[in-house]
Amino acid sequence: MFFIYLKSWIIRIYMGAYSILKGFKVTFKNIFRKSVTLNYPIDKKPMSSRYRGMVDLEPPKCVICYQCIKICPTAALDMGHKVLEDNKTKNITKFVYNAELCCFCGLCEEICPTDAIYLNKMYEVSYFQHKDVINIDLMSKEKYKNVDGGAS
Amino acid sequence: MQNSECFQKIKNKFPDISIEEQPNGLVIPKASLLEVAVFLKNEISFENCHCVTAVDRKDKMELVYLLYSTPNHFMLTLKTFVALDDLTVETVSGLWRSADWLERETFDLFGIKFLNHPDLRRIMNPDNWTDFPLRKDFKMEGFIPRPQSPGLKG
Amino acid sequence: MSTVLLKGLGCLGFIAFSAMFLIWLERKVSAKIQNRMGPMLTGFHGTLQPIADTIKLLLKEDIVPKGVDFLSWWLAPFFVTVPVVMAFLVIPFSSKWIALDLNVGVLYICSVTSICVLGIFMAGWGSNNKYSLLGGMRSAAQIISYEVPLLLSVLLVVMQSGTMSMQGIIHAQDHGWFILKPHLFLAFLIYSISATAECNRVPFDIPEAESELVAGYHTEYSGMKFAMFFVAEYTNMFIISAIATTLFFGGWHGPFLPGLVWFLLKSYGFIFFLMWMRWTLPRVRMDQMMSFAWKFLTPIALLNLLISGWFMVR
Amino acid sequence: MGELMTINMGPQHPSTHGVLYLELKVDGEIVVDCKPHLGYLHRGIEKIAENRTYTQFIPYTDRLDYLASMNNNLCYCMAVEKLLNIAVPDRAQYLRVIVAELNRVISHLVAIGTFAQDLGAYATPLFYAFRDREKIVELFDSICGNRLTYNYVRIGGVSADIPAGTEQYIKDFIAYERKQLIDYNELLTYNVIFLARSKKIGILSKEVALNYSITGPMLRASGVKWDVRKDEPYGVYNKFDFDIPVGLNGDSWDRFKVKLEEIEQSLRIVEQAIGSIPEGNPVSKVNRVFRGTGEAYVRTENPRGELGFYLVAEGGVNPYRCKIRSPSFSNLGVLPELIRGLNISDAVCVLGSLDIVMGEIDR
Repeated sequence: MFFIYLKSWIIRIYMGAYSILKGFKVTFKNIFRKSVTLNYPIDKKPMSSRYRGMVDLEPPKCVICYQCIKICPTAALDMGHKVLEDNKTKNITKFVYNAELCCFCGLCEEICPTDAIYLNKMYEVSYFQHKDVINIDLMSKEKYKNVDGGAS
Repeated sequence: MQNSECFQKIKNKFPDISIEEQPNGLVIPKASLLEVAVFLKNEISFENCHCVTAVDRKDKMELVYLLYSTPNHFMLTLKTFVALDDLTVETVSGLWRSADWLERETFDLFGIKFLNHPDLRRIMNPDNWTDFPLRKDFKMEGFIPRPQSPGLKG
Repeated sequence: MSTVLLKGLGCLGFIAFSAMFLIWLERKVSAKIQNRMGPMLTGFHGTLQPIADTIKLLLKEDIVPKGVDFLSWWLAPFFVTVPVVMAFLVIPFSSKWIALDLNVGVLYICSVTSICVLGIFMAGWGSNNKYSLLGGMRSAAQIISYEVPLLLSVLLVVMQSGTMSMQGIIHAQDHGWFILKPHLFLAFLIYSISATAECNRVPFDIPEAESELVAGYHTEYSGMKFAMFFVAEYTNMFIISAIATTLFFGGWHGPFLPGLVWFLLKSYGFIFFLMWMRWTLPRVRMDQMMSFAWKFLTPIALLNLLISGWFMVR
Repeated sequence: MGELMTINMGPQHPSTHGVLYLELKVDGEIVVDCKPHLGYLHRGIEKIAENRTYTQFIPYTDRLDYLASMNNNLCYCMAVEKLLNIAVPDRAQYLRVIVAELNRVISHLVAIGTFAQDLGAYATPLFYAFRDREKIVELFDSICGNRLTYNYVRIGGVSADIPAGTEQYIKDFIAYERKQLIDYNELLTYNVIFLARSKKIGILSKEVALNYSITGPMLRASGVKWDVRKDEPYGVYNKFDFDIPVGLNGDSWDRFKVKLEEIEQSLRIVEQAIGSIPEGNPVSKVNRVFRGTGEAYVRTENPRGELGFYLVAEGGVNPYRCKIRSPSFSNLGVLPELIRGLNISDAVCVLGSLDIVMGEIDR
């Protein structure tokens, strides 16, 4: 009886030690694997071709259909236009983008009939002041020039 | 199992209750909710209370119970209407423990009081708040942004 | 007088350097095990990272939480750090490099390092934080119960060598390390398990169990006081492995290289093993750990002591 | 029994998986009573749904169970499709199965990693899990353009077809992940400390599980062989061959093991789907504004259990009511029952094995 008990006891110790050693083997094996992370600020990961970054606009392409503003789930876009004298052609007066509300869903890009509005590849975005984030003028050419991180 | 079959079974058991059969569920009067629930759980093996929720129909509140019976592979939508001036209903959390939190949530969002509930407090919103946000008359200015473009109206 | 001062300064300098190196090593080892890179920016492969950390910790505001038991809260970091520094007195870095070769060296080191528990308990009690209190209680229970198998396994070495002086024990291993003898190998296993528990490392890190007690007894500490706990922890680790080297791996014995290099190599090898263990194993539970100490380790250590003692005197 | 001590575990605590706040009454280290407080992440998504069009609401479903956005998208879109009777192209059905199952894999990987973290295995299993997860996240990035909130499944289809080379990438991933699963088993599953910590801890019996309406891996760990994908197949799940892993005791270890085995089954489904995917155009070209009346309840098998959308429509462009039946909400309800009488360490272990995501509990 005692020896059966002793035997099961020894087997338990052996199995426990064996399982722990197996774990050691796995971690030791991984020491020699190539690191999967990047040395971030020096090496940067290229974004995929469909990556959805900040909203961007090419004003000449826009046909002022207001589709993007209607589809935006968070009301992050705002637009204004005026009708010219001939009562046919329209002109954008403002196109303001609120990056704080934006959820980067890409619905505006999808619905745009002329590909005027699109999401660029910027992913390191930071501003010094709150008023700059909520009020980005997409009409201006300098819109993402001063952003920390820079446009790609 | 079908809706109609379930309807027949309840009808046979409780002949004097006015049960209405809709295409996707059964509507029973509020007063007999608990006894029907006991019957459903114990005799037609609806052992799973999947979901409890409410819909604000403006003139009344519609309570929806989604009950599931694993052996029959059937989900029953049980509805009952609560009048706006008497927003109380008997709890089913004694039958299905899962209804406990779901009823608390319904109370939190719609203000329907569940009688004899073991712990009826608000579950998500702060305790000292008095509004019930999912009611249709809830004033939500400032809560949910909407597009403000002046051009949209024109 | 001046030599004593020099020795003391040397020890302190070594402690600071060693703690910094160990922190860097830990970060690098964990990064390698987890397929990461670890610190890379400050200096070559992040070698200056510990210095940057130290500067940050020195400049940090010393936050005193509301309602602390001020005296014990204030003194706790010193009670943790000072015994660890005192233990350096008898560590034999080479045949000549030892501050003081006490004839009760082993006894001294064991008694001094067990003062640490007092500091940890004071930190836990003084912080006015429930997590700290639980951590302090756990720590007291743990360190006191693991002291027993640790001392029993050290006792076997003392019996084998016939002396308590650290240099004497190393000289007893002139013709072969103690770890090569079977009964001392068992003693080494018991020693390393209890030593891991002594310095609160995984799998016995329950006093500071991060996922349960946030940070255990040093939850409320910040700035330099936290740094003292941190340094004490890593220095404790070095002492544990220095003792293991002295008692089981033949101390500074070794061919070709000078004794100091051999001693440090062996110590850091043992530390690497401790780190490797930390990043591999999960944590045990409080009651499991206590029953492991009292129902498993202590009887085995006692049996080992009795049986090999009988063989020695026969 | 001595004097009871109240411990406020959370909302800031390393192992409450988000902003859950547990009010624990402890006697020494034994938990006597537990009271969960929710709502720190309450955003009123159900109210938002009443003020958004059907298409506009899809990005919001990403934010429910943020570790399994694809599955949430899928469930919501299926509910709208059922409500409005919209047909889905065949290729889109297959793509939905592929992305949903891959998302289940990475969601379970996170669950396994965080559970090991809760048991005190410092970060290593978590990092291994994230290393493997990264491969799929990158794949999703190339498919739909984002790494966490995918917004991929659309009403009546998907937003874009998969780019060229994806099939091969997925096949490589399946082969790679099968090798990694052996590593997880060696590192965690049969480790003696891991077993001692999680076996017989937080036992959830079959009856209690059904009464609490527990779903997903937790229910299967308790020994109930129930999976919506198998028992009430939606989409094209009836075309694939897979098993339902079941646990024996319903303890924390079983919940962990069931998840590990489900990864293998999901890989099997993906393998079959990628082999038999039909040609065609999966992108939905239907009108962006939908109108309809009626009500629909659809539930799908999410990584954490059965996610259900109860939609009521009254003819407007917005849903009249949108109730989200989230699996974690029901699964968390059983927590006080499970951890009563256990250690604080075990309470953390049980909480980790429930695998909750606060985003869908608070909504």
